[in-house]
This record gives sequence, C-alpha cells and structure tokens, in this order.
Amino acid sequence: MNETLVQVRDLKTFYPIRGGFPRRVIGQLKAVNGVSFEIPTHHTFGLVGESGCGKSTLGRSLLRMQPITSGEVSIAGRDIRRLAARELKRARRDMQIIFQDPYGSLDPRFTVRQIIREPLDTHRIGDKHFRNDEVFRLLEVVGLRKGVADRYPHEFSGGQRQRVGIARALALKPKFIVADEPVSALDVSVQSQVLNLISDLQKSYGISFLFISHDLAVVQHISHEVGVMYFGKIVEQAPAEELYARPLHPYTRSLLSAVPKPDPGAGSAGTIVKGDVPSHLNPPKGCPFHPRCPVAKPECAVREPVFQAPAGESPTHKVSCLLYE
Amino acid sequence: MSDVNPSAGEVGSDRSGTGPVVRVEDLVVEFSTEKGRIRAVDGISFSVMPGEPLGIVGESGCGKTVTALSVLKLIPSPPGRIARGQVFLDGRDVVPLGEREMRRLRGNVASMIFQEPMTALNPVFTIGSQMTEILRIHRRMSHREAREHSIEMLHTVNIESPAKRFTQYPHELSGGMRQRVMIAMALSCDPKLLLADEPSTALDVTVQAQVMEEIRRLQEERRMSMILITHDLGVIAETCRRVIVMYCGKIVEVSDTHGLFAHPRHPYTSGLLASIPKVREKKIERLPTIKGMVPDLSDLPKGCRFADRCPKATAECREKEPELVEVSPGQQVACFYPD
Amino acid sequence: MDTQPPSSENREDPSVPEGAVTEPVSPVIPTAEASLYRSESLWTKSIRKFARDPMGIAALVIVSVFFVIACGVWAGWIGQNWSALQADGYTGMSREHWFGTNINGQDIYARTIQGTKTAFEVGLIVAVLSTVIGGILGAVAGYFDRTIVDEVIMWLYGCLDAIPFYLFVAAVAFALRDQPYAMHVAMIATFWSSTCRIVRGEVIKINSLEYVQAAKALGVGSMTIIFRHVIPNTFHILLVQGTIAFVSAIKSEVILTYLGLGVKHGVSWGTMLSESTFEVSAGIFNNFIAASSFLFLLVIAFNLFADALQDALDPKKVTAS
Amino acid sequence: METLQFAFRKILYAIPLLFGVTLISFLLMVYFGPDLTYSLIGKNPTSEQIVEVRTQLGYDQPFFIRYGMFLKEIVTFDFGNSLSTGERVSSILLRTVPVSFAVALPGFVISELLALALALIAANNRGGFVDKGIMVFAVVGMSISFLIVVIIFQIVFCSVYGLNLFPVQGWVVSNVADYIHYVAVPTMVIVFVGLGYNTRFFRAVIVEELNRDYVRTARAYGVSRFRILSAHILKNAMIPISTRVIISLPFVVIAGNLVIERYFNIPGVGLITYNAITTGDLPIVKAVVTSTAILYVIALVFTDIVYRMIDPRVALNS
Repeated sequence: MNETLVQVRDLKTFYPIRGGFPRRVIGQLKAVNGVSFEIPTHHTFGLVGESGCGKSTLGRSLLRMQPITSGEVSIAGRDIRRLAARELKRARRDMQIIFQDPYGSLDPRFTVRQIIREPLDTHRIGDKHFRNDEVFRLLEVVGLRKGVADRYPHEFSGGQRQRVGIARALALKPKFIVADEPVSALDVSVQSQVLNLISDLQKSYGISFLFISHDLAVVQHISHEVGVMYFGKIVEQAPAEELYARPLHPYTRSLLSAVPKPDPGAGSAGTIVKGDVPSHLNPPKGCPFHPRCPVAKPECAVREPVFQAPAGESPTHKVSCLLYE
Repeated sequence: MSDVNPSAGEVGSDRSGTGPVVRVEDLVVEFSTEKGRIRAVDGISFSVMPGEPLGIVGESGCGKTVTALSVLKLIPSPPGRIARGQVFLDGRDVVPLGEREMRRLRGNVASMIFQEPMTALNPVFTIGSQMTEILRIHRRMSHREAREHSIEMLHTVNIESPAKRFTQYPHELSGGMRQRVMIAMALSCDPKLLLADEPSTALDVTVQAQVMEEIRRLQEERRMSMILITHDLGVIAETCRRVIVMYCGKIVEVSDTHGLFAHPRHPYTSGLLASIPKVREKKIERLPTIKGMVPDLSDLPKGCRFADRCPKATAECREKEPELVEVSPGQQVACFYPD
Repeated sequence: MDTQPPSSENREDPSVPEGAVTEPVSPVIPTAEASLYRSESLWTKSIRKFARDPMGIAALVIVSVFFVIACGVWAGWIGQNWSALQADGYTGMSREHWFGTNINGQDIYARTIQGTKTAFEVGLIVAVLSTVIGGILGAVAGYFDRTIVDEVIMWLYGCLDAIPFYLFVAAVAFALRDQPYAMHVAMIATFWSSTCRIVRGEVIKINSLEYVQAAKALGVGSMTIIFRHVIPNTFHILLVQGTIAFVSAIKSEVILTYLGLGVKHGVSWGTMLSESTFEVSAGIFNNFIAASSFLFLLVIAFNLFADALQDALDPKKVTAS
Repeated sequence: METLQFAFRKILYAIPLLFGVTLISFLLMVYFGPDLTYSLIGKNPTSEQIVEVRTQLGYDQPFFIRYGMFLKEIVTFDFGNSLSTGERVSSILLRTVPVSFAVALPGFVISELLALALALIAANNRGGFVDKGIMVFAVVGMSISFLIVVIIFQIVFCSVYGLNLFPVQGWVVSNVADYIHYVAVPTMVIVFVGLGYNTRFFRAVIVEELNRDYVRTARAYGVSRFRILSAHILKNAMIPISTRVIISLPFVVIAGNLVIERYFNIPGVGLITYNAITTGDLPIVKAVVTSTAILYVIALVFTDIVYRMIDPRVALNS
C-alpha cells in the first residue's frame, strides 16, 4: 500500500503566556499538546475542530512556521525539527501551504505572474523561459486563463484568488500541502469548485494533504482519514466514513449533531453541548472535555484518557475517552 | 430623503394585527460607488406574517443584509438610499418616516441582531448599561426596573449568573455569551419582529447550535415574526417555515421550506443545494458545482442575472428578465424554465 | 486544450507518478473579457483616482509652480540679486522692485524667490532623510516585532519624542555649534519618529498577513521578504509622511529662524518674517505680506496635496472599489 | 489596589525612557555641549587657572562620572547658577513656570474644547456642507505659520493699525482684570494655532468610531443620534484624545510658549529659555530641556493610567 509521508509523534507547540509583575512567563498556552498521526502518500488527512483548538498551529508547526516545543515531525524522510536553515529551505520544496484568506494571501502589489513565479525564483528552478511557461501551465492546472497572468489580485474574485494561491503552492511540486481552511472564506457556490479542484489535484499529482477545517461536511467530503481536535489534542481519529458513521467520542457526536442539516425533515439536533471551550489559562484537569460532556463520569475529572483503539473496534479507529477504556 | 414616495403613509388598514408584520413592496436600494450607482436590492416584494419565521438565503452581495437593514431604515446613507418602494412595518410605511419616528420603532417594534458579537457591543460600557439604555428609551423605566428587567432577560436567554454578567464588560464574555446578550437586548422590549442577520455565522459549530436553539425557542415562545438572514441552508432548514432565495439583488425563489429542499424550482437554488457538501451522506467523488462566479453588481448581464451560470439558459434568458410567478401552491420562481 | 503533465526534468526527485493525468482537472473559469479589461496595478489605480480629485490636482499644480521657481533659482536664472542694497531703506512697490524693498533697501521680490529655493532645500532634505530613516527603522522594528531590536528602536524614538522640538533644536545647535546644518539635523532627528511609529504598526499588520506567511513557507529569506513584500506595501505611508515632513520642515524653519536657531546664511521666508517684525510696528507690511503669502500658499497646497494623496493611496479604499 | 500596582508597574517601565532622555540631554548639552571654561574665567587666563576651572566643571572626569553628576543635578533639582545673571536656576524656574502656565492654560483648554466641539459637529454632518466648511477652515488654520498668526493678531488687536485694544507687550499682572488684559491675545493665538490640527485629529478619531459596529447596534435599538455621539462615541474616542491632550501638556507649558513669550515679551520659561539659547546660558537650557523631558515621561505614565480607567480592556491585556 502507500508508504508514510508525514509522521508526527507527540508534537507539542506551546506559546508562553506573559503577564504579572514584573513581566514574566506565567504560563504556557498549550496550543498543540501531544499530537501523533501519520499521513500516507496520496492521502488527505482531515483535521476538524473549533476555533482555538490548535488545528492551525498544528498545521504551521509541521511546516516549521511555528517553533515546535517538543515531539517529532518527519516529512518525506526529513526530521523537520532538526533541519538547519539551508536544509529547511530545501525541504520547503516538498511541503507547502494554502491559506484561508483569499484577500490577505496574495501580495496586492504583485501580478499573478510574479506571485506564481516567486517560488520558482526563490529556489532557482529553471531559466526565465521555463519559469514563464510554468506560470502558464500552473494557471491552466488551477483552471485560470493564461491571459490573467499580468493582472493584480484585486482584480479577482475570492474563488479566483484562492486558485492563484493554490497555483503558487503547486509551483514547487510539493509532496505535502497543508490546506488551512482553504474554502471557509468563500461563497457556497464557489466552495464546491475549489474543493473539487483540490481533490482533483490530490488524485492527479498524488499530493498528500493535511486539510484543516471547522466544517465537518467539507472535511468528510475531501478526506480519507479524519482527526477531531479539541483543546490541543486529537480526541478521535478514524477513516472518514467510519468516523462519520460511528462517532465514538462524545465531542465528535455533539459536533456532528450541531451541524445544521439542509433537510427540514431531519428535525432539530439531538444533544446540544453546553458551555464554551475552556480557557488555556485555567485548563480543566482530567479529560479536557469533561466540563461540557453530557456523559461525563466523576473519574473523567481526575484521569486523562489514553488515545487508543477501543476493544472491539477496528485498530484504525482511535479515541481518547474513558467510556471506552 | 423622506419624500421618496409621495403615496406612502396612507396605508393604515393593516394595523388590525392580523395583517403582515412586514410588507415590502417593490423595494429598490441603491448605493453610489466608484463604478457608478449600483442596485443592491432591485425591486423585491415579500411579507412576513405574525409569528412567522422567514428565511432569506443567498451568497455575499445578493442584497439580503441590505433588505433587513431597509426594514429599520439602517442603510448607511450616504452612500446608500431607498430609491423606490414601500416597507410597511406593523402596517405603517417606514420609507417616508424621519429619524425621530424611526427611533421609536427600532428596538421596540422591530429589533435586529448582527453577525459579529465581538464588535457589535460597545467595548467601554458594561452589558448592563447597554441593556438598560434601551429599556429606558422605549419603556421609560427607572434604573431599578430596567436593571431587574435586564437581568431577567439575561436569565431568559440562559446566561448563568446574570446579575454578575450585568456588571461585566463585553470583552469579559465569550462569543456565544455575547450573542446571547445581543438576543436579550433585542427581545427586551418585546418586539413584534426580530431581524437576525447571520446570527450564528461567526460562532463555533457547537456554540452556533446553542445560539440557534435559543433563537428558535424564543421565537416560538413569543410568537414573534422573524427574518433570518443567512448563507447557510442548514440553518434555514432547521429554523424557518418559508424561504426567500436571493441572487444579485433579486428574489429568484420563494417557497415553503419543505418544498424548497424537496423540490427546488430555480436552477440557482437546486445548484446551491447540490453543491454544498453534506455530512453523513454516502461519500461522493465530485461535488456538483455552479460554474462561474457571481457577477459584479455594477456590470450585470442583460436578462436573467443567473443566465451566464445556468445550465438551462437559452437566448430568451439572456434577453428578458423573468418575473417572479407562482408555479405551485406556496412556491414562486423567477425563471422561464423552472425545474 | 490539454494540460501538460507536470514536467519533471528540472527536479531530482519528481513527485509526480509517471503518466499521471492528461486531462484538464477543473473547468476553466470564464472571466470578464480580457479585451474590455485593462489590467491595473495599485499604483496606476491610485494615480487615476488622484487625477479625478480636482483639489489634489490644483494643489499639485501650485506645488509644481513653486518647484519650478526653486529650480530657476538653482539654475541661476531668477532671484539672484537678493542681498545687494538697492535703495536707501524701505521703498514701495515699483517697476524695478515688484514687491518694494525692505528696511535695508534689499529687493523683496528677489528675496522671496530666493526664499522659495531655501524652503525646498530645507523641506526636501528633511522630508527625504527623515522618511527614509523612519521607514527603514520602522520596517525593521515591525518585522522583528517584540525582539530586542524592536525594543531598542521604540526606546530611541520614545526618548526623542520626550524632548520638546525647539529645545531639541537648541540642544543640537549647542552640540553642533554654528554648523549650517544643525537645524536640518535636529528636524530629521525629530521627524523620523512619527514615520517610524506608523510604519512599524503597519509592518506588524502586514507581517501577520498570509502573503508574508506564504513567502516564509516558500523559503524566501527575511531580508528579501522585507524588501520585496513588506516595504513596498508601506510606500503609501512613506509618501504621505514625506509630504507631511516637508510641510513641518518649512513651517519649523520659520519659527527656528525667528528664534535665531535656523537659517544663518542666505535668505529664507523665516529671515524675512523676522525682519518684518520690526517693520510691521512701523506700519510697513510689504516684506511680511510677501513672505507670509508665499509660505501660506505653499503650505496649504502641500497640505491639500497630502490629503488627496492619502485618499488616493489608501490601499483599502483602492481595492474596495 | 490593582490600579496602584498597575501605576507602579508603569512607573518602572518608564525608567529606561528616563535613562534615555537624560542620556540624550547629557550627550547633547554636556558631553558634546559647549565648553564653559572660558565663560567662567576672565581674559588671558593662565594654564593653571584653566586646569582648575576644568577640574571644577568636571571636564577631566570620565564619561560615566560626568553622567552621574548630571543625574545628581536632576535629582537634587540643582542645576547651578545662570551664567548671565548668576541667579540659581531652580529659583528662576520656580518664578517663571507659573507665568508660563497662566499664559498657556486658557488657550490650551479653549482650543481643545472648541476643536472637540467642531469635530463632533463635522463628524455628525460627515460629507455635508458643514463638515466640508469646518475641514477647509482646519486646513487653512494648519497652513498658517505660528509666527504669522502672532504677527497678524498683534497688528489687529494690539497696534494702532488695528483695534489697539490690548497691550503690545509685557506682563504686569496684579489682579484678574490685568490678567485678562494681558492674556487675551496670546490666548487667541494659541487657540487659533492649535484649532486646525486638533479639529482634524479629533474628527478622524470620531469618524473612525462612527464606523464601528456598536454604533449600528445602538442605532438599531433606537438610541438617539445625540446620545450615540455624546455617550457611546465620546467615551471610546476619549482614549486617543486624552492621550494626545495629556502628552502635549508639558510641551504646551514650555515649548509652545517660546514664540509667544518672546514676541509678547512675557517673562515665562519660554522667554528665559530663549534668552538662554541666544546667550549660551547652558545651565538654564539644560534644566528646561531635562525637566520637560521628564515631565513628558511622567505624562506618558499618567496617560497609561487614564487609559486604564476609560478602557476596561486594558486591564485584561496588561
């Protein structure tokens, strides 16, 4: 089968919280707090979670756009944490990122040609003619006309800008792309176009994706495997169809029931989870979800669950919940 | 501004209470931009009956928010203005009304909640002072009464320890809590109509469900009319009985919710419904899409505005603009070839 | 139309399996017809916007006229005869002396023209240098936000802001004892700070934008990012700050010269106004009116120009349209 | 209690700034400043005399010792004696500061309040005729040089060529009537000079607040235009406005008066500073520069505290 392209072991990314008097580090914001997963080649791993759960930090940590506190990240056989500057630059050819904001992700003073050429220029790939041809080829790949190469980002709609951003990410022919909420800023009718483009690219070029989104339906549609993140941890992980058909973790269940369904017959959601995501300044003990969990036991407030496949489930379906221990 | 429509103000027969709470007639709202004058809303008509939750759905720039703002005459002016039409709120045309009269209606007869709970509240005033201000304006309550009533309202929207929240500032509350405060403010004068402009869009999925649940419950309990504006068809399906679909400033389809989702008649509606990814369906390889993109309001195509993106468009569609006509009981469509 | 399979010649490790796809992967989005659509950068868009602002154009014309006058003086064509004593004290307006002569009998017209040159000298030197210094330090501080570099730069302008301008000039004058450029140095040392502060704030904002993040993810180096992506996106601020510094400089020159800290050699509107303080008490206004109306006209034109520039360059306003 | 702790923290943070301003003052005026040796000794001094005076002035000491001596002067508020009159600098300051304050304060207060009122009116009629009128007036006001305003106002109000209502020069104040008599024209000048800048700044701040979402919310709930401006917006706008006002105070008292006090010959700090600059009376310049700078730093700390009182968010962020 496919080999492992991205391997993450117990990754932790903390931010210092400064405050008090005199000013000092008074705590750690554990944005990513011990996450492990693998992405095989030709696969899309979907990461779903609410704002502040650490999913974006995780994506950026993998690409070392964020200092990693501890743990291991290996992409295409490289130990990302230990790369020196030169090696890191080389490694960036294999890993790229697509951003959420179609307005902020393109430099307004650059033409589309300059934007898509930048990766080729930076890594000195090919000569001038080759780079120009590449720009046209990439524009075609993402479904834009050659004629737009000399236009500026402000002359495009959100969906078109997102295509330009994707072309830029593809320029270096990466093996792995982090897609950080690539469609959430787009209008509904354009979302599906961009989603189709991403899944086409994945199939045609065999790129592995880490697809980050807060939208469960989008993640299900695009991913082979899905991880559900809550408060810096993956609390449940399974192949997409398995996860959506048989969610185990109470958080996953409540997320799924919270999604409004475009079907008036479906009736209103089942259990609506109460309260808000806990504060990082005062993290709950035990399972981080227990204060909001509808089925929490007293034990949940004391002991942290282990992330594992419960007995009787397939080994690919892992969950971190005391109900299954 | 107030003399846009000379015939307005004479319709008073709707005040009996059984008529619609809102009736919009041929509303046109224009904005002057650098590219010239554009019509954000172009000749729409609809009404909302007492106790009815109506949904308006559409993509950004389709005019749904402008429609809601027009009901309370909150269009930023300049650059916007109501160029034509009437908006009967509780039987009275608001278009010719002045600021002073509008103020008596706002927050009182009709209230509005907004998308961004982070910025919609004044950061330097406490929750309490912002809530009591409304009661003191419309109900002329004393400080004490206003305080008691506000705390009760906070209690109604299920905010824990309301007396404590009453003294806090907006930044001390989470997004979901702030949106609850907005709802409490909106309902504190017991309005007949609630305008909810994307009330849950900026919130997380779980919090979104909480807030929408709250809005649904209160709307039913209070038999309040509601116009819910959203781009999320799921939210509409769970909340509204009737839906208006807007595209480029026009209504393209009006339908009862069941009919719309079961049998969308306009190609835009069916395209939209097909293209959104849905949870827990059998996984499909490719999503159906609507080709192209929303046209620029300053450069609209002749004829049907959707023609360029429509799989069924003919020469006729590119020439003439279709009118909204009833195609089956409860369903109106603006299309020459409804599904 | 066929999409070529990604070529792998230029890479050692082709990531694309052989014979991947040859079909177009997504429908081509129809865009507005290219023939109807002239592509436009933010700059040309700003220029077009500026051209539609009558106030801005009028201001630019006035400034240009002044600039031409200054160039004429530099070239030695006009206003050269400013120091010679041509009459016995004050005379009124005449054909030889368009604006009359001052109390010393010097030609006021020539002095006013010469003053225009001085104003541009002071204004340009101060505006260019203070904006360049402020821009670079601001960009560096903003890019290295929250590091020691940033702290030091912020501390530096914090300190300079604390010292009142006129006293700072006096102090610089003490330190530079009779250097002709003491005034310029003092102005540059004070004026760069506001540019620096604004640019720093803007750069911090730009830094968090995803196009900078994207460049980092592509492996573009820090310095390249600063000069390719960050500083070009602060040009609109630099231009406006530059015009503001220009205005401040020529206004300050007048005050400083009056206080005896400014122009010591040559003639400026400041020296003329200082002279005129004695004349006006005697009821002679020629010198005063000539210098103050030139000064006022140039300053107001520059102020209006700066306003129009700000409107035209604001990238938010430009892209929103 | 919390506010006290906050204030204390802010004061501690001001220390590097104080160090900086004193260092710059020291470098400019003492270390690289004029050599006072010859102004203290007579003509044709012997080399022994020179050495003696230089030792007395501390010129033979290393950098840090001299800086230390400079700091000591500041802390003890003892800047020595004026070179021209021989009077103690501290007593000169104590005599002149109140005069400067009395001259500057009315104009400062009127200018700020008037500008705020004009800005509110302009912002409320944004884009309209009144707004444009006020803004044109502001640009014109900004474009007239301080010196020209002083001269024109003096011609108009104080000279035989104008109304000749007020004294041309001087400051002989023994009662309120005298005070008004002498302060009137300087006040008008200060108001006029500050008005343009302040109106524009305040208007920009208010317009920015007007575009915020909470204004729309307040409007949607029937809050009146007047109340939105006078309560909702003003309280938010007070944050940048108060910063500007407080920070400009130390400059208004001393720096802004240089021109006015010189032109109207008013014996305030400005005039003695002017005289000190022209005669090279270093101890006075040194004292004025350093104390203004320190006053500025204090004002900065003070604004942080005011900030915290107006804006509840600051408490959380700090």
